Order: sequence, then C-alpha cells, then structure tokens
Amino acid sequence: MKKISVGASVACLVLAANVYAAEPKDGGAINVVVQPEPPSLMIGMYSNGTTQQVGGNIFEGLLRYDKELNPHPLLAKSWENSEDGKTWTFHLEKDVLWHDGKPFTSADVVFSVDKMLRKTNARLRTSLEFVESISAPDDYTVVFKLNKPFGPFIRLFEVGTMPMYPKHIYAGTDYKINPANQHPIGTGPFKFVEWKKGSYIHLTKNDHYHVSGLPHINDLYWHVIPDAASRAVAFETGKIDVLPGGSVENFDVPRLTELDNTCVTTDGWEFFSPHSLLWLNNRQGPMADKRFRQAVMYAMDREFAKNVLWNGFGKVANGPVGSKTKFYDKSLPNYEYDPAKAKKLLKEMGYDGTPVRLLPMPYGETWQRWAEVVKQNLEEVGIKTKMVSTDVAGWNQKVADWDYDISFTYLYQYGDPALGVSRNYISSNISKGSSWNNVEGYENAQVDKLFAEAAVAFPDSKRQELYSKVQRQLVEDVPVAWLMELEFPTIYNCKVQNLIDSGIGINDAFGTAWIKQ
Amino acid sequence: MNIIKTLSQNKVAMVGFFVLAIFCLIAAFGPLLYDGSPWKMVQRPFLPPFENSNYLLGTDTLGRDVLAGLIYGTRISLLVGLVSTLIALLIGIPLGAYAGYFGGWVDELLMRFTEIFQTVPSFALAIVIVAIFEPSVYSITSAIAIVSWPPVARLVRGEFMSLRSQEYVLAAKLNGQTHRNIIMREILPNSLSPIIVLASLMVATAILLESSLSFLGLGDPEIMSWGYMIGAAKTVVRQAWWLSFIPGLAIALTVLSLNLLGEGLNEALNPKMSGKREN
Amino acid sequence: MNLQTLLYIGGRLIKGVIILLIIAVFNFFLIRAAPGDPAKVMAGEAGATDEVFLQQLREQFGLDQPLYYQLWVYISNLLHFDMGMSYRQNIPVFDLIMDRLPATLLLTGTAFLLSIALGVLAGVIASVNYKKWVDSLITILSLIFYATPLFWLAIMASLFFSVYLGWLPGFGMETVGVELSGWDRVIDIALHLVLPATTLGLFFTAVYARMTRTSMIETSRLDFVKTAIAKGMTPSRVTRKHVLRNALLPVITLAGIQAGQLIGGAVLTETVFAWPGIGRLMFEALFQRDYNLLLGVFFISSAMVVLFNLITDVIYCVVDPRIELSK
Amino acid sequence: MKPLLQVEDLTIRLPKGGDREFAIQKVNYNLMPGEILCVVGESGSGKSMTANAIMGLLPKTIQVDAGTIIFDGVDLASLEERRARELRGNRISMIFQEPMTALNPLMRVADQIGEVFLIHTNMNAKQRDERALALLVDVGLPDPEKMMKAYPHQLSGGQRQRVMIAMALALEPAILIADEPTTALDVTTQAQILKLIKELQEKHNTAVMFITHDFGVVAEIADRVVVMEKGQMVEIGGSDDVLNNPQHEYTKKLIAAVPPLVAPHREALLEVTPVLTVNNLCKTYSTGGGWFSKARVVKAADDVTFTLHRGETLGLVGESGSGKSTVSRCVVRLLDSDSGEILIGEDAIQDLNTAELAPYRKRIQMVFQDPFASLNPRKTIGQIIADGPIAQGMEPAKALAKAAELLDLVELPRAALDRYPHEFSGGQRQRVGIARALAHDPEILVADEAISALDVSVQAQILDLLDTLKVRLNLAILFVVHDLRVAAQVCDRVIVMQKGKVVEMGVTKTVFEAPSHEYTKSLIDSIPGASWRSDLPDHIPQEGQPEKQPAMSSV
Repeated sequence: MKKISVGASVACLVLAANVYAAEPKDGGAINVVVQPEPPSLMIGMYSNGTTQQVGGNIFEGLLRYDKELNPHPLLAKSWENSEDGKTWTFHLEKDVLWHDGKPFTSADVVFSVDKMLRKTNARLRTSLEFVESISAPDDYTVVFKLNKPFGPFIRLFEVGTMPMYPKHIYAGTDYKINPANQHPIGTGPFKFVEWKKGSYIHLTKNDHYHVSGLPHINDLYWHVIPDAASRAVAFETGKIDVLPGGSVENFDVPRLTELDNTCVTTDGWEFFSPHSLLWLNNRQGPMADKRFRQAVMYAMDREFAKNVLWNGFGKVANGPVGSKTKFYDKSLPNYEYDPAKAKKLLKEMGYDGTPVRLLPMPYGETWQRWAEVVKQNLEEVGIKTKMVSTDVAGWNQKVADWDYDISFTYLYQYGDPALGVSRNYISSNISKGSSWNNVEGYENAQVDKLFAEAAVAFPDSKRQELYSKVQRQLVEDVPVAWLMELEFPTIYNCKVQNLIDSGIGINDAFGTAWIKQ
Repeated sequence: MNIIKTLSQNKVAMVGFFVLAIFCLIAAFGPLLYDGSPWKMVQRPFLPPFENSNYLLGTDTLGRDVLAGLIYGTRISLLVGLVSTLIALLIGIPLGAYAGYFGGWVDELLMRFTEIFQTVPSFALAIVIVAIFEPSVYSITSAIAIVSWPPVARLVRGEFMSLRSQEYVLAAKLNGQTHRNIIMREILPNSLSPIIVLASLMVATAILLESSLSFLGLGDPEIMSWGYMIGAAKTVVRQAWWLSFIPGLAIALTVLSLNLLGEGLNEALNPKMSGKREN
Repeated sequence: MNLQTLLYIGGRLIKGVIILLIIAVFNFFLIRAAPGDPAKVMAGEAGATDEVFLQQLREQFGLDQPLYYQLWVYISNLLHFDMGMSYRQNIPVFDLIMDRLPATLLLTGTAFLLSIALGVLAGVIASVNYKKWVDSLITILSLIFYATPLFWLAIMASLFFSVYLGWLPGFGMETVGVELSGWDRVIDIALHLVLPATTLGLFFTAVYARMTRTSMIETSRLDFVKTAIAKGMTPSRVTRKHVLRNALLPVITLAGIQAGQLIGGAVLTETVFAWPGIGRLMFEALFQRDYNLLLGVFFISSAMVVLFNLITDVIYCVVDPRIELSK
Repeated sequence: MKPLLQVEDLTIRLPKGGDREFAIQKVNYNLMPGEILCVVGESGSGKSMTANAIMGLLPKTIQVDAGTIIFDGVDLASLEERRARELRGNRISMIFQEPMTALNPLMRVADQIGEVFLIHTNMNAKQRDERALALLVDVGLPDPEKMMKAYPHQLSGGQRQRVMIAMALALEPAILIADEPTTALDVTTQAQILKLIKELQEKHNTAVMFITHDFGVVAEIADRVVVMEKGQMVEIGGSDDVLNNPQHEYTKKLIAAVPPLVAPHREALLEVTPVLTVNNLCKTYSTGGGWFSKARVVKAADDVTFTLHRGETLGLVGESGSGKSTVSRCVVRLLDSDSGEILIGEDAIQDLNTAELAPYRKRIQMVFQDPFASLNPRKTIGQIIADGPIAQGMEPAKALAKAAELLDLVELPRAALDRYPHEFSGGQRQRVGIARALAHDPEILVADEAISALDVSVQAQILDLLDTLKVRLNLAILFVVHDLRVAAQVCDRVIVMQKGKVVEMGVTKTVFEAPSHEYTKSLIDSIPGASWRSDLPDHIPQEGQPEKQPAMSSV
C-alpha cells in the first residue's frame, strides 16, 4: 500500500492561499446577494447554482479542492488508494459535530452516499455505478470498493456533488419533504438561522466548527434582490459586500469594478469551468450537415461577444474540454471568425436558406443580447435565423423534447471530462426528456468508445492520450458549436479578505473569509 | 356641434394631435426613408447621442443604431396600441350593446362574464397570457386586448341602457324597426362619442402595457420596440442613461399626446364635460 | 346596519364566491395551457436529470393524474381552503402567500391612501381654480405622471434618491443584519417604503386628480349649489360642504376598482424595488411553472378584488343615503 | 310708500356668440313691500336674469353691463361680494324650479335649514334645530320631527319645495324670489304651494318676486305683473289690467294662447266606429328585488277599460303617477300589459310578437313629449320621417317623396328634409315628430304629453295643427295630458285617472262643469287662475302667427 496523497489541514490550505494577507480578525457580518432565490438549501438534492452557494456553507463534503483541483482534507483528514486503483479508504476527522450537536461518523457517510444521494442526486447516481460497495469498518473509516479504476472518482467528494447528510434526521424518512429541509442541519462553518422568503437568508457562525479558529465571520446574510439594477445599487450603497459571479448583469461589471475599495476576481469557478455552447440539433435540417455546423463556427464573432458581452472575461472555447479542466489538449485547432469561409461552406453544401430557429438562454440580459449577436452573425453569412423567445420552463421543455434547431446552453465540467464532458457527446446519453444530456443527438461509435475507455483508463497518462484523440475528433465534427469558457467575476468589498480559496469559490468561501476592520 | 371645429379650437388637443400625427408618419414611412437595420451592430457600443452624425442618437449595448431602433419601435408600439384597442372594441361594444339593449338575463349573463375578467388583476393576467402563449406581437396584442375590453363593455352597456328608453328609439320601435337596426342605426351612432374618447385613452394604456411587458422581458424578440429598448437598457441605465431615456421619452410623448387628444375629444363631444365613468 | 343590508352583503359574498370558483377553473386551464412541464423545470434547475427523477417529481405533484382529476382535486381542496403545496418550495401555498401578502398590502395600501389624498386634494385645487394657471399646471402634471411608464419612473427614482443622493434605501423592505425593534423598525420600514409607495402612488394620484377635477366641476353646476350660494355662503364653504361630498361619489367607485387591482398590479414596482410582495411571487411562480402557487396568488388577488368591490359598495351606501344596498 | 327694491336701466350682456347681444336690456321696475310681483315670459325671455343678478347667481361669463339694483340704499349690482353675501339668504332669499335637485342629496333636511342660521346668526346647534323644526311646522309639513332627520330623496316634490320655502323664510327676509317654484309640480301640489306662499307672504309681509311662464299662476297670486320678451320689458302693470286688458301685442298673444277653462260645445260624432278598445288593462311595476330584498309593487294600470272612436279625441288626464302614460305605452305595445286586452279594430294585439305586430304598427302611431329627445340627432329630418315606411317595405325614393309631402302637411319647408334636428326649434321638431307618426297613415295617434314641453304660444300652434290633421285625416287621437286647460279645449271626451284607476270618464263639457268624482273636483279646483278667462266663449286661440323659419341655432 502506498499513500497517494496525505491531507494537510485546511488551515494550511488557508495559509497557502494568502500568505501575504494580514492576521485574520474574528467577527463582523457579510452581506451577499443570492440570485435567483434558491428553491431550497438542500445541496445535493437541488443542484441550482444558488442552492450550492448557500448550502455549501452549511453542509460539507469529505474533501475540498483548490484552484488546480487538487483534493484537500475536510471531513476526511486523509485517504489512500490501492495499487489497482479500485479501493479507496477515507479516514474521517474525529469530534466533528452536526449543528444539532450529534457527532458525525462514518455511518453518516455510508447513509448519505449509499442511501440518500443515490436517490436524490441524479448526477452523482451515474458515477456511483462504478462503486461496488461502501463500508464503514469503524466509526471513522469509510471504504469504497469500485468495480473499475474510475479515474475521476477522487473528484466526486466536493460538497455540491457528495454532501454529508445527518443520518439521524433523514434515515427512514421521505427525503424530499423532510421538515429538516426547511431548517438544514450540516457540519459546515455556518448554521441556518432563518429564511425570510423573497427577502433574505440568515446564517450564523458555527461555534463548534471542527476546524479550530474558523469561521471568522459571525453572521452571513444572503439577500434576494430580483432586479439586476437594484442589485448593483445595493452594492454601491454598501448594503451588499459580495456579488457572486453572474449576480449582476455583465454590463454593470466594469462600472462596479471601478468603484474604489472594490475588488474583483474570476477565481473560484475552476471546478465547474462553465463551458458555453450552441446545441445544434444534428437530427434535422441543415444542422445535420457537418459543413453547416462548421459554417456556424466560422460565422460567429466570438471575440466580439467576449469583449462586448463579457467585458473580456473568459476565453473563446475551441473544443469540448475547458482549458482549466483535466486532460485539456492545448494543441487543438481553432475556428477563427471568418464569414467568407462560412459562406463558402454553405455554398458547398448547397444551403437552400431554410430558416433555423435560435433558442436563447432565458438567464437574463447578457444571454439575450448574445443571442441577438449570434442571430446577426448568422444572418450576415446568409443563414436565415428566427429567434424563439421563451422562459426557463419553455426552454427546458423545448430542449428536452429536441424541439429546437440551435440553442444556447452552458455546462459545468466538474474538473474531469468523464464527469462533465462525455455526458454531452456519447450516444448512450441520448434520451428524450432531459435537457442536460446529449440533446444534440450526435452519434459516433468511435467517440463513444474513446470516452468509455478514457474514463476507466489508468493511470492518467493513458487517459490524456485517449482524451486528446476524442477532442480532435469532436472538433472536426462540430456536434455542437462551442462558444466560450465563461468566467464569472466575483465582485466584493475589499474589506472582505481571503474570500475565494477553493475551486468552487463562493460555494464554500465563507468558512475561511474574514473582515479587515 | 361640429366636432372637428370645436377640437381645432382646443390648442392643447391640437398639440397632442400633431405630435401624434408626426409619430404616425414616422411609423408609416420612417423605415422606408431611414435605411439601416435596428439590429445591425454598426458602431462601438454605448456611443453617446450627438457625437457621431451618422448615428445621431448614439448606439446601444451592442453598438446598434438607437435612432433606427426608435423608428422601427414607433411602428410596432403604435400598431400594438391600435390593434389591441380595436380588438378590445370589437369584443366590448357588441357585449355591452346586447347587455344594455336587451337587459334582463342577457344583461345578467354578459355582465357576470365581464365581471370575471374585471376580477382577475389585469396586468397579472396579461403577463400570464403572454408568458403562456410565448411572447410575440400576436400574443402581446391579444393579451392587451383581453385585459382591456371590460371597461368598453361597461361603458357601452351604460350608454345603451340610458339611450334605449330615449323617445327616438321608442319611435323606431313603433316604426317596426328590427332590433339590429335599432342597435346599429339608432343607438350606436349616438353612443359613439364616449367610446371614441375611451378608445383614445385605451391606445395610450395599451402602449404603456406593451412597454411594461417588454420591460419584464416579455417582448417579441424578433421585433424592435420601445419597451424592448428600455428593457434592454435597464441594466445599463447607470452608464448609458440615454438608452432608456430616449425610448422612455418617446412612450411618454405618445401617451401624453393621446391623452391630450382624448381630453380634447371629450370636451368637444360632450360639452357639459360629462365625464362618463364605468360602472 | 339593518338585516336587509346584511342579507345583501351575504348575497354579494355568495355571488363573489361563485365568481371566484369560475375564475379558479378558468385560471386552472389557462395555466395548464402553458408549455413547460413543471417537473422538467425543476429538473432543469437541478442540473443533470433523468426519467426516474422526473417521474418522482410528477408523482409528487400529482401531475401524472389526468387533467380533469387534477382540476377536481384542486377545486375540492380549494373549497376546504387548501391551495395545495408549492411545487418548487415544498411549502403550503397559503403560507407562502400569507408570508408575502402583508408586504404587498403595506406597499399598495400606502400608495393607495397616498394617491387618494394627494389626488383628491390636487383635483379640488384644480377645480377651484378652474381654467386658471394652477388648474392647467395640475392638469399637465397629472397628465405627465399618467403618461410616464411606471417602471421607468421607479428606476429613475431609485437612481436619484438612493444612489446619487443616498437619502433613501433603494431596495428591500427593511435593513437586514441590524436587529431593529419597536419604533426603530417602524421608521426603518417607513423609509424603505417611501420610494416604492411614491412611484406606485404617483400614477394613481394623477388618475384621481383628473377624476376629482372633472367631478367637482360637474357638481358645481348642479342646482343645490345655487341654493347654497343663495343662502349667502362663502365660496369655500360651498365647496367643502356641498360640492366636495357629492363630487367624491364617482371617485369612491373608481377607488374601489383600483384598490382591488392594486394587489396584483404592483409587480413592476415590487420587481424594481425588490419588495417582497405577492406580485413578484406570482411572477416567479409563473416562470417556474409552480402551478399551485400561481393559481393561489391569482385566487387570493381575485378574492381581494371581490372583497374591495363589496367594501366600496358598502362605503358608497354609507356616504350616499340615496343608495340602498338591497338595490 | 317707498319701494323695497328698485331695478333701474338694468342691462346684462350675454357672452359673444349668443343668439342675442343682451340677456336683458334697460329693465326698470320696483318691488313694493308686501306685494307679489310676477315676472312673466317665455323661455329665453330673460325673466330670471334680474333675480340671478340679485342673488349673485349669474354665470362667470355673464356680467351686469349697466344699471342698478337698489336695495336699502345699496346697489346690489355693484356691491362687493362679502357684503352681498350677508344679504343673501338673510334679507333676500330665493327658491328654485326643481325641488328634486335644489336640495343637497347628501345632507339631512335639518342641517340644510340649520345652515342658514349657522351662516347668518350665532345660534348654537340646539337653537338651530328648534328654529328649523318650527319652520317645518310653519310650512305645514307632516310629522316635522321625522322630516328633520329625513334626506331629500325621501320627500315628495311638494314636500321638498316646502323645505325650500322653509329655508328661504328662515330669517324672515324682506324679499323672497321664487323662480318658477311650482312649474315642476302637479296641479294639486301647485295649488297648495301657491297657497302657502301667499299665506306666508301675508303673515310676514314679505315682498315676493315671482317668476313664471304660466298666466294661470299669475292670475292666481300676482298683485302686479312685469312681462318680458327677449330681454325687453314690454309691459308692466296691475295684474287685472295686464291680464284682462293687455296693451302690448306680445302680451296679448301670450294671454290669447292660454286655453280658457271652459270646454267649448262639441258636436257628438255622427257614426261611432271603435278603432281602439281597451278592456281591463292591468300593468304593475315591481322595482328593486335583489336576491334577498323583496320588490315593491306599483299598480300603474288597474283594470282600465275604454274605447276610442274614429275621428274622436279622447283625453287621458291625471297627475304624474296616475298611470296615464303607462296606459298609452301599453296601447302602442311599447310596454307589455300584464292582463286585459287591447283591440285595434277587431283584432287583439296585446299578445302578438314583433313579427305579427308589424302590420298593426302602421295603424297606431305615437307623438312623444320631448321634442329634443324624440328625434335621432344623427339623422336628417328626411331619414327620420322616411325610416318608418322603409322599414315597412316602401322603397326609399318613394318614402322620401312622401316625407316631403308630410312636411307640407305639418307646415314645415321642404328644405328641412336634409337638415338635422338640432337646427330646429322645439315647436318645429314637434311638427317633425307628428310627420313621422303620420308617415304610416295611421288610424290612431297617441299624443303623449305632446305639447307640455312647449311654450304656450307654440302649444297653441301645435294643438291647432293636431286639430286640423284630425279633421283632415279623420284620425282618432288618444291625448295624454296633465294640463286640464288644454284637455278642456281639444278633447271630445276625457278619462280621469288616479293611481292607475279610471275614476271618471265622460264628455269633456260634462266632466268639467259637473265633475262627479271627488278627485276630479279637486283637480279642477286646483287649476291656477280658474276664475280668470273662464267666461270667454268658444274662443279657440288663432292669433298666434306661425313661428319664424328654422333658426340655425338650437333653442
């Protein structure tokens, strides 16, 4: 047996994150915007962005991940993997208490992963198929046995993916309607106080937090402010200290960042590295033709979009895997903005001017504007485009039922192609009714094969090779039109120190943050 | 009582009339005379007004010509306003006429029906309708019409109730005129003036409604409208106030002039300025 | 109040309930006509999903049942004052609404009273100075406020007073984070109330001003005003004692109609000022296809309208002895 | 004795664009203490102008141009507003024509009377109520305590007028101005009010300026008379002189136009062919009646039976609420009767539906009361007249030709054909109304108060016209009327109705000379100036020269 990694303590991680910073001070309250108001704080049950943001400070996973996505200890103080990569053993922190005072043990882990999450977390369910058994030899040890050496397994322990639930509260109940969902109990640095619907969520310091000296903050308020302009106003008037990424319209970002005593960072999204793309419905119309799909790539001025709509944040995507995600291949070719080439391709394929419907993403101004830009781009190379307008509900419906031609979307990559990328291209993942699988209907046996092998290949060098192959193939076929690797700048009052120190940013930020008086 | 004459003597109303006329001309011929699509990105974003002579009113968040947008917007705003009002009248007048003329259970029935539409909060209803049938000029127009016909029905009903017992109507009955004739030729022409007044105000309200809907993001994405422009600019109002100011001004002007005209009509049509009130 | 009056009110209430039920059915179908399956919306929000998950949700919401059955369930629940559970938040709709209703009532109520007071005052002043410059000023002003889009006014107001001047809070209903109680809290809320209430109120102020003016001018031409003058009264007394009271009758009617509409009509204001009211609740429910919640909000606000209409009639008959409620 | 009020060379200018320059011009008269001065004139004669000037009721647009109104040595015309107010309702007070609208509907009677004291005295609430109560007793209102708390709408017209009088006399003014105070009242009520005014006037020795258009009333109460015509004062004098020996042409014409209260002898019809028979007609109205309240029921027609013969004029007289109009409207099937039968010739029409009724519509037609409301303002006279025949299937061209002839018949210029109603005066419109009715060549004409909205001189002309037409076309006329003077002149037989019942029916002369029913008696006794002009024989007014050609402004 050899240890693959031994966890330093979280405290070390903190220090590592800001050696330059002054000595942390305790006390104070931080006001954060939460937009939109989450349906629930039950992270892992609801994977809405804002559920993660708030819930991530109440609940915890076994591990944390830094900005390079390396695992660090949290509820598990150390772990090891067997030679064949099939057995993972985790050693839990002792004397960790739930917010209700009950001790946290391996039983909770087994229950959470094996019982509750299998039922409630659809995304994790697919990954858990590699897990043969979960056992707890003693109160502070948990052993996962895999049927294959599933490469990305070590990245499953982030709080949003695999949060720990208190067994003594959920065991034997209907998880979805358990009253505790309204008053969540976790092990995290903050305890739930109250949720004034439509107004704010109030969390307070967990005095018995298992990491000594943390958290520094006394109170945490998440404000619901539905109107983007008002959110900006709130920040300017000092009512709000932190604007999580995407909570103000991009058009406001430059102005806000120029305000004095205002800090901005794009860190804290590495784990998700949101990848925006256009779903091209490969099944029907011109989109069925590879040349058309390539033409779309050439027709779009993605630099313009990046500069005008995203204030230069982010990076034009040139393939299925984000540059911050593992196994990204730098050597991929890129589709430059080249209308002439697009026109040529269209001519070749003999595009007859059949109009295509463009479905924008109903997530606010920026996306609407972006759709308008793309529409304009496409029309300029002669692709007749009709903008379909719709709300979140309609959008999900249309995409899930494949009732679209071109549709905006963006997908999280969860640090590893096997977790966040393959799901969007493998033919086994074509199933009507979900808006987050291979909805473009791209089928390529070779791609399927490559992804399948890569997921369980061992060690990483082998995986890299396979993933490079599949990336090339996809870039050639253009099953979807990749737009940008999005970066959501987090804007905050500079008095807030050490805000972002993990790969999931805001989602578990406040345990380590502190306020400079 | 020559309406045109009385009206033309009312300066305020005339101002309204001319402003409106100008907007109508823009709506009719603007797009033909002014080339340039309102969607094309022509200049750097956020170009302020009166800086570049080619784009007099500056450019929007994507560098699109605001003036072009304004011109195309005029067309759609007026169109939505007029058409929806027209539809509302087409629903409201017959209903009100029948209810008021026949009275009795017909009245009871029709008025209960109207009451239902008056009970549901109208703006909320409009929002739901548009959202449900997906934002498009059609859904927006019909939604506005659906929420704005009840006042018409009530007004017309009231008029008919008071007019049906007028002696010239009785005379028509004695002449053996058909109900249809009496409604169409005896009563309706005499109840037109308050309807005209109401209609002019309804167009104004409709334009406001349209902009409110677009502001909430329920506009037709294929069409450049004033409401859309404000909605799109609301997030950048801080750094580019003119983007929401200009279309906002356009709306206010149109609505204002419509109201002035309405007031004028009201005074011209019923000199005792008998402010007709619904129910 | 005599028995007949009570009976009348009873009758009106019964009628109201019937109307409300019809509306409930109407809304039920209207909303079901919307594309977008609530299960899918929630699934969508919940990131990756699969059929199993969707099916779970559908069963949970009873969406797997045939439509007529769903309607039946809904209506029968409604008759037991049960509006069902919110799909998205797993909380009884009624609680959610009651959570938000006070805020809305506070906002709209204030705006309402404000607008009546100001509007009537302005209207009276205008009518007293009929065709003088004051009159024209008030008329023009009210026309302008009547013409400016409400949301636009709201944005401008919050920009100016909250950002540039920093006089008033620009969003929310109370300062969060600081625990206030007693008068401090009242004052705090009052401060938050100023901007939304005024912007919402201004529009209606304009409406009432115009209405009152017209009504005053008409009334002042009636015979009994002559009588009053012939008694040798001062013009001001004539206006106060004789013209005003009679002129207010139509205003009351209008006010009644709007009092009802205000409840559901504050969506714009609530959105711009982040006011936690039911207008916004409805808006959110709509986009989340939270059928039960949406229906609930509609039902409540419609009920409000019915209620307010009734109240208006009662007030009307109190003010005007000629009206007997039984008619 | 020195006059209480002196009107000297009073001239009041009308705003530009009026139909004449002055409302009144160079009016001179005095009002003596304790006298009743009647100011008589037709509508638009400016008879109320002086009064309004005194009370400060002139519209802002109309101002006193020249002349003075001297009262106690001060000129009311130029008196500053504040001082004038002290006089109003105190030394000089006024009552108006419309008791229905002259009281504030939202104020209790007591308060409205009390207000007078509140303004002019410093009585406390209690004293005010006591005085108010006393006044209500004075004006002879039943159950005064209850009246105090009553709202105007709970009072009858006569009672309201009494309240007005109480209010006016509250401070025992030197002058009481009464502007047509009885015009809107029924004849019996009118008699009572006139009596009341006279009593009180004598009791308090008040000077009364009584404005009216009705010479009957003048004859009843006037000491002296001023006659106004188009803003000019044409005659002034003691009532006897003016009434029985008028000097000015206009006065003569007016007086001549007043129908004498004696029914002329009329030849009985040679052969009697019933054209309209009404048997046991009943009609009840139920007002109110919501879900829970029960409706109140009014019997508007209670077992009414009569027959109308060809060539005959049958008068249907009674006060408002007597049901005469209801009967007339049932007869033409504008209202559906509850029971009883209505026969035109031999055919019962009460149950026919619209289609079946059509042929009978031609045979029975109606002339309406209000010349302004009875013509569709949006149609030309031609259309109005021709519509009927067209609806009955005559082709338009022919119908229009016929309309032209009818205009001749009613003595209107053919030019009127494509003019609109608002271009004509009341009398002319009524002619059009008649032409419309005749367009069907009916056998029966129902005239529903056809002349009561017109000035006396015009009345006379319309009555003439009807009479001529009756003879020429051998019509049967059912003449619904409240004015017994008129009834006496034009009717062969009269039916007297009260509360829906027929109380008396018979040959006009008999009914008027020897009324058998109490109610009939009281009606006849109530006619103002009954004694005056009761001796002129068979004098049917003829002098009234036809009205001048269509004035281009609506009168």
